[in-house]
Amino acid sequence: MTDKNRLSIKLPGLDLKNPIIPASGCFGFGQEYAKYYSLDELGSIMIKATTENARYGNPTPRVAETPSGMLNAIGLQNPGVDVVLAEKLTWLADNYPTLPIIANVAGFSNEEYATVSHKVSQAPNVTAIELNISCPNVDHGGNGLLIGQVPELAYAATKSAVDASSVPVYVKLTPSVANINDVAQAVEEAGATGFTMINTLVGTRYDLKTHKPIIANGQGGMSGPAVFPVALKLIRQVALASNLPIIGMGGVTTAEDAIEMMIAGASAIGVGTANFTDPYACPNIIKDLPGVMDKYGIDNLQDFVNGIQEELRGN
Amino acid sequence: MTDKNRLSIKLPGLDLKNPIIPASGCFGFGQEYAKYYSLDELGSIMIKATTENARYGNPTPRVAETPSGMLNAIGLQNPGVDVVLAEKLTWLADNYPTLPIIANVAGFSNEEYATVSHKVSQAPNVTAIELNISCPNVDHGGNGLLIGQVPELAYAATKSAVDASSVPVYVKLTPSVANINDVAQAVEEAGATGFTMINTLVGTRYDLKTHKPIIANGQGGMSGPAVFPVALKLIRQVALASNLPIIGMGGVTTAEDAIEMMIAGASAIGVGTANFTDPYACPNIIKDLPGVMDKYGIDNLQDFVNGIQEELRGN
Amino acid sequence: MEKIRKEKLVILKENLKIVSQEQIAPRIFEMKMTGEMVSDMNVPGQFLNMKVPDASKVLRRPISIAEIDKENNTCSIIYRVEGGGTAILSTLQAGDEVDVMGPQGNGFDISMVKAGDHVLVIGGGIGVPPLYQLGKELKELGAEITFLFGYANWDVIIYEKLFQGLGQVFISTDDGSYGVHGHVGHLLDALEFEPTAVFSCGAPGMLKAVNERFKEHPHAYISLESRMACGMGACYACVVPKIENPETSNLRVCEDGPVFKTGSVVL
Amino acid sequence: MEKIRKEKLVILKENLKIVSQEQIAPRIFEMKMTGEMVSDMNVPGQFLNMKVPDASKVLRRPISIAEIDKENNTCSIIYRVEGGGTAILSTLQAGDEVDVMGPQGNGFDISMVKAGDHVLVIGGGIGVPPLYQLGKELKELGAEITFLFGYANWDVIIYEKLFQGLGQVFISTDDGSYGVHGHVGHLLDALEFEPTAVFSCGAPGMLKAVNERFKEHPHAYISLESRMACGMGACYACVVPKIENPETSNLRVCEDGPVFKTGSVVL
Ligand SMILES: Cc1cc2nc3c(=O)[nH]c(=O)nc-3n(C[C@H](O)[C@H](O)[C@H](O)COP(=O)(O)OP(=O)(O)OC[C@H]3O[C@@H](n4cnc5c(N)ncnc54)[C@H](O)[C@@H]3O)c2cc1C
Ligand SMILES: Cc1cc2nc3c(=O)[nH]c(=O)nc-3n(C[C@H](O)[C@H](O)[C@H](O)COP(=O)(O)OP(=O)(O)OC[C@H]3O[C@@H](n4cnc5c(N)ncnc54)[C@H](O)[C@@H]3O)c2cc1C
Ligand SMILES: Cc1cc2nc3c(=O)[nH]c(=O)nc-3n(C[C@H](O)[C@H](O)[C@H](O)COP(=O)(O)O)c2cc1C
Ligand SMILES: Cc1cc2nc3c(=O)[nH]c(=O)nc-3n(C[C@H](O)[C@H](O)[C@H](O)COP(=O)(O)O)c2cc1C
Ligand code: FES
Ligand code: FES
Repeated sequence: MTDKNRLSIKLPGLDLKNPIIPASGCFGFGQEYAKYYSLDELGSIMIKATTENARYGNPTPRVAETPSGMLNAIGLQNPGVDVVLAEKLTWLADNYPTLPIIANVAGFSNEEYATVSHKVSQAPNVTAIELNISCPNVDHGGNGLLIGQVPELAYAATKSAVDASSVPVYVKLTPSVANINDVAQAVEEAGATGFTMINTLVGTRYDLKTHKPIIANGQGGMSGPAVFPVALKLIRQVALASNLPIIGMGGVTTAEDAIEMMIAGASAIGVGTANFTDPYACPNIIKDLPGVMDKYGIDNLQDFVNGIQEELRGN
Repeated sequence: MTDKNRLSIKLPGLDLKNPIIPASGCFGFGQEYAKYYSLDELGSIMIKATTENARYGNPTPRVAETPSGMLNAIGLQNPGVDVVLAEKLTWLADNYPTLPIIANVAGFSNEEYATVSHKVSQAPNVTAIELNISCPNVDHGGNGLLIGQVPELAYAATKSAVDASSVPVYVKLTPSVANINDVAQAVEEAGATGFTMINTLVGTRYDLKTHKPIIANGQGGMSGPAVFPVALKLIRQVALASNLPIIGMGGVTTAEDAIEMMIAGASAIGVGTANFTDPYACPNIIKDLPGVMDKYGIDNLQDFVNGIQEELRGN
Repeated sequence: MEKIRKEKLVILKENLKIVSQEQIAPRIFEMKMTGEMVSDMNVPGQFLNMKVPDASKVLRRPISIAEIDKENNTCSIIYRVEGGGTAILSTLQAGDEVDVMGPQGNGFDISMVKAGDHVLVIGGGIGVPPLYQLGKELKELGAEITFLFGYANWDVIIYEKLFQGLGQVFISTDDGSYGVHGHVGHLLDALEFEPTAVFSCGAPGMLKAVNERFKEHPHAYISLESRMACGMGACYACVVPKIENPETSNLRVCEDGPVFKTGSVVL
Repeated sequence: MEKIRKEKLVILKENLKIVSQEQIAPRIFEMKMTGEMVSDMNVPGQFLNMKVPDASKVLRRPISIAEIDKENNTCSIIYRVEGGGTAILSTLQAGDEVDVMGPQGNGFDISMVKAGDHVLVIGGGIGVPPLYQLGKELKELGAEITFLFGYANWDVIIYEKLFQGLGQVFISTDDGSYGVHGHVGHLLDALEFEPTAVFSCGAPGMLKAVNERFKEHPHAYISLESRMACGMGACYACVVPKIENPETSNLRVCEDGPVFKTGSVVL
């Protein structure tokens, strides 16, 4: 029960003491949560999306509540990759030198994906990149579609990042497609190391008094427990079609949820919205995992994941 | 407050005393709910999907619960169009002669869509068809995609139904697409009278003990309050692109929800999953509407809907 | 509180008031409720469809009626905490209200039972509760009752004394901690009389065995479980294949069941 | 109950116990709570981020601290039922526990206030609650206080007598049912002294007016509202543009505010 190795998970670039990773955008760059608990309790951190230059983000309100979920349209606010390197990642390296960081890279062109991936992958504590080609809250080239919705665009963006990065690149997939494997396959062909999924669904809410959307941006990305079944479905679908590892996310709130997502095909687990409901969500899940594993006869998480992967992928 | 006209809504083929319509598959053919209240309280009923021949449906379990929602994979169980005509629609006509019925038509080929649409539109109480090209629980031609995900297929199915039907055809759209307006446009070009939306999202849940999906079918359609924001987003998107009327559905549980969906762009409202949580969901919403309208300064629902439509469509 | 009276004056949904709630075994609770609905509970083996007071849970929980007390206008259920819904139900207390649909479904048909008949009642685990009300009514009819109950272990045996007051009780436990070591099939194998009627409720494996053994029996009944959505016949979530044309026709557990004649459905 | 102590021994999340809950005006409730967290409440104008005990609501509700009673180790909030979350909070009763993050944010800076200073406190509607604790502390510092409060109508005026015990209170109501007919701007227009400090909390329109009028004042503060997700600085949901470079830089209401100096942010 107290054997730490029971929870450890190994993925390309990621040597995780446990599979629980705060999801990008829900944990800033870690500093605020470090007031609540030691970040060394975590498997890793997916830091806030980083772009080449600083981004102000969208007008407010940026969030709204939905049944068992929420909407957000933060709009990739971040101080830009140079400040992220100089301040945020340095702070993490100084305070948590052994904690592997997954840098979420966003961009508006293949060049930007390449530049940011290259720069951020130089940070000593960044051991993997999460390539965000699926943020629903920013417009890419004004075509109304996300890069992550079009296999050709997804291929190009991934290729740019993979070529520029010195660490493995996991590509973040959007659920807003007819067939996710079209994009997954393109991303795999472009050299991605793995997938992270799912990014948010898209939804909106209206104010009954003003008739205006509650979110200034008009709509936002939907996350939280409500999307959990959709995440499970898509993770399984990709796991059956590709051999690349998947970091799963979307609505995970409890240790049971994390195990269920591993059954679907995930090797590690991102936790987003749950941090807002309870700032201790991640350490609580980590604390509860051994008991849940005991209940379901899971001795060792890596073995469990390997077993499921073998069944799904027949290898 | 007791003025019934406050709630009435007129749509092609549908003269509704109020906008509340039980959604297809969540209300059978009405008989069971008639034990709970008089179906004449309703605006209309969208009866269970009907195919040419009787369908057994999927193996069980067919449902699972999700956070603020549920999954189903009923698999279009129905007794076939001839029995539906002879027994179900006749029972409705005998007991509720003035209640307009919306017949949900499903099929596996354009011929089947045409045959069923033709036959069912002959029933005196069927005043509109809801063409189900978006059921996630049955495979169409084994291509892994639904008809409703492919504009060309959607066009052909709609055209077949429109040509064969003697009543207006509303086409039911699936949320599982990258850009819903590609399909909406095709459906409009094929002669649809309007849209109903949204059909279910797709999700799954796993049993932690057996590692098997809880639903025998492997996955199911997700509905209930969880999907409400997604429905609002897609309804608004289609309302901005097309002038055809929309019957909105997806997670509506309260009179406030119904008004919010009208703000998004719906002219009438389908209520599905809420019937399971509370068999009186529909009459309760109808009863609560006048009070909610008072609260938000809505005098008359038809005027309210017209006003919003004008704003959205600029006509 | 909404309710509607059909011609037969049946209340289909009501906020019942909880009279008591007690833990009677590990994870197993007995909840006693009162309301007008009790007056419509006239058949053993029907169930209640309980709303979980939690906005994130949209489906109701079907639970069998374990006891009907017309005199005090109460009914009881006995349920095991399995997941989140039953866990929340178990936190309710006397005085709280709970939103209930029911009495739902067709119960056990005991119309053919006469005084002196020797009937067999077979139950397993958390399938035992509805058999208590059944036993009470069978005894009132003057039947001699043999109960065969299979449990996981001694801890989870419920109402043993009460059942002993109704007839002869044989118990098996999977771990041998009480009664015969093994499952209820072992008790069934040792059966030495030809029952005039058979009533059964429990795990799928047990029901299969009972269904097989009493396939041809004119008065043998099994009570099934199934995942439900509407719980009242409208959605076809809960179906079980009919023995005739199992590929093309089925019955709804919630409305056509949960009690079926042996040999009528495919298990 | 989780909590962690920073170097400064701050409790950041705790299940507070409800001491009392009372409706003090139509739809307006006062909830008094106790817990270790109270010992960290040292600045007026901070807020608590309250978990709604409902599984379908994933976001917390930020509510200002209205009163801190160190002696009895209690704190109070005063809130209006707006939607589903506050409606549920209003059903909690003495003895219940409520999951609270806080004390959160930067409160009002009163470090420069000296005895004899004449300070101005401006509040509107449900923005008034945090001004009560502020008023108490200003009075303790020996300041002379003028309160200007704008309300919708007489019904929703809260704590009037209590505020009168702290200083001079002027009230306006939108419908003229009490005090001056009109909004708080009318009271502000009639102001006849030069306040040494200004503190304000209320509706956006009012704050805009205060911000404008006291833009250059060295000790004028406004407390903002914003839709929040994390409520502790990590998600950038709640931002407000900085006055310098409003297109490119912003501040977080939850962590950098909710109290800001006038002239520092774009309203
Ligand atoms: C006709 C009938 C009578 C029943 N009588 C009893 C009884 O007397 N005592 C008792 O303890 N249990 C009984 N059950 C089983 C009981 O309904 C489930 O244990 C309960 O629904 C589980 O809910 P949960 O929230 O704890 O579990 P969860 O797993 O959280 O439930 C999730 C969903 O699955 C459904 N579900 C899970 N397990 C079952 C199951 N075994 N059968 C049907 N639906 C299930 C739930 O209803 C819910 O919709 C009966 C079931 C049926 C169909
Ligand atoms: C720093 C701060 C202090 C506050 N202090 C008080 C106070 O002392 N008394 C009081 O009555 N109210 C106060 N409010 C407003 C209060 O937070 C909202 O009225 C409350 O969150 C509404 O929740 P609901 O569930 O009733 O409404 P719902 O509309 O159901 O809430 C849905 C979502 O919107 C958010 N939301 C809705 N209205 C607001 C709002 N005005 N501000 C921020 N978020 C909102 C909710 O937090 C929730 O996430 C304060 C807000 C902030 C930001
Ligand atoms: C407030 C907020 C901000 C987010 N920002 C980002 C982001 O910057 N980059 C990204 O890839 N995903 C972002 N996401 C998506 C999450 O990382 C995650 O994929 C999604 O929320 C689903 O997980 P959850 O249900 O656990 O929240 C954001 C989500 C939320 C709620
Ligand atoms: C059990 C169940 C069965 C359904 N069957 C059908 C169907 O036969 N035809 C159809 O078009 N939609 C069907 N649907 C989808 C609903 O009509 C509706 O579009 C969807 O559930 C969203 O609405 P809701 O969230 O109010 O349930 C079904 C939904 C459920 C839950
Ligand atoms: S649960 Fe709906 S028909 Fe049985
Ligand atoms: S609410 Fe998250 S930063 Fe303020």
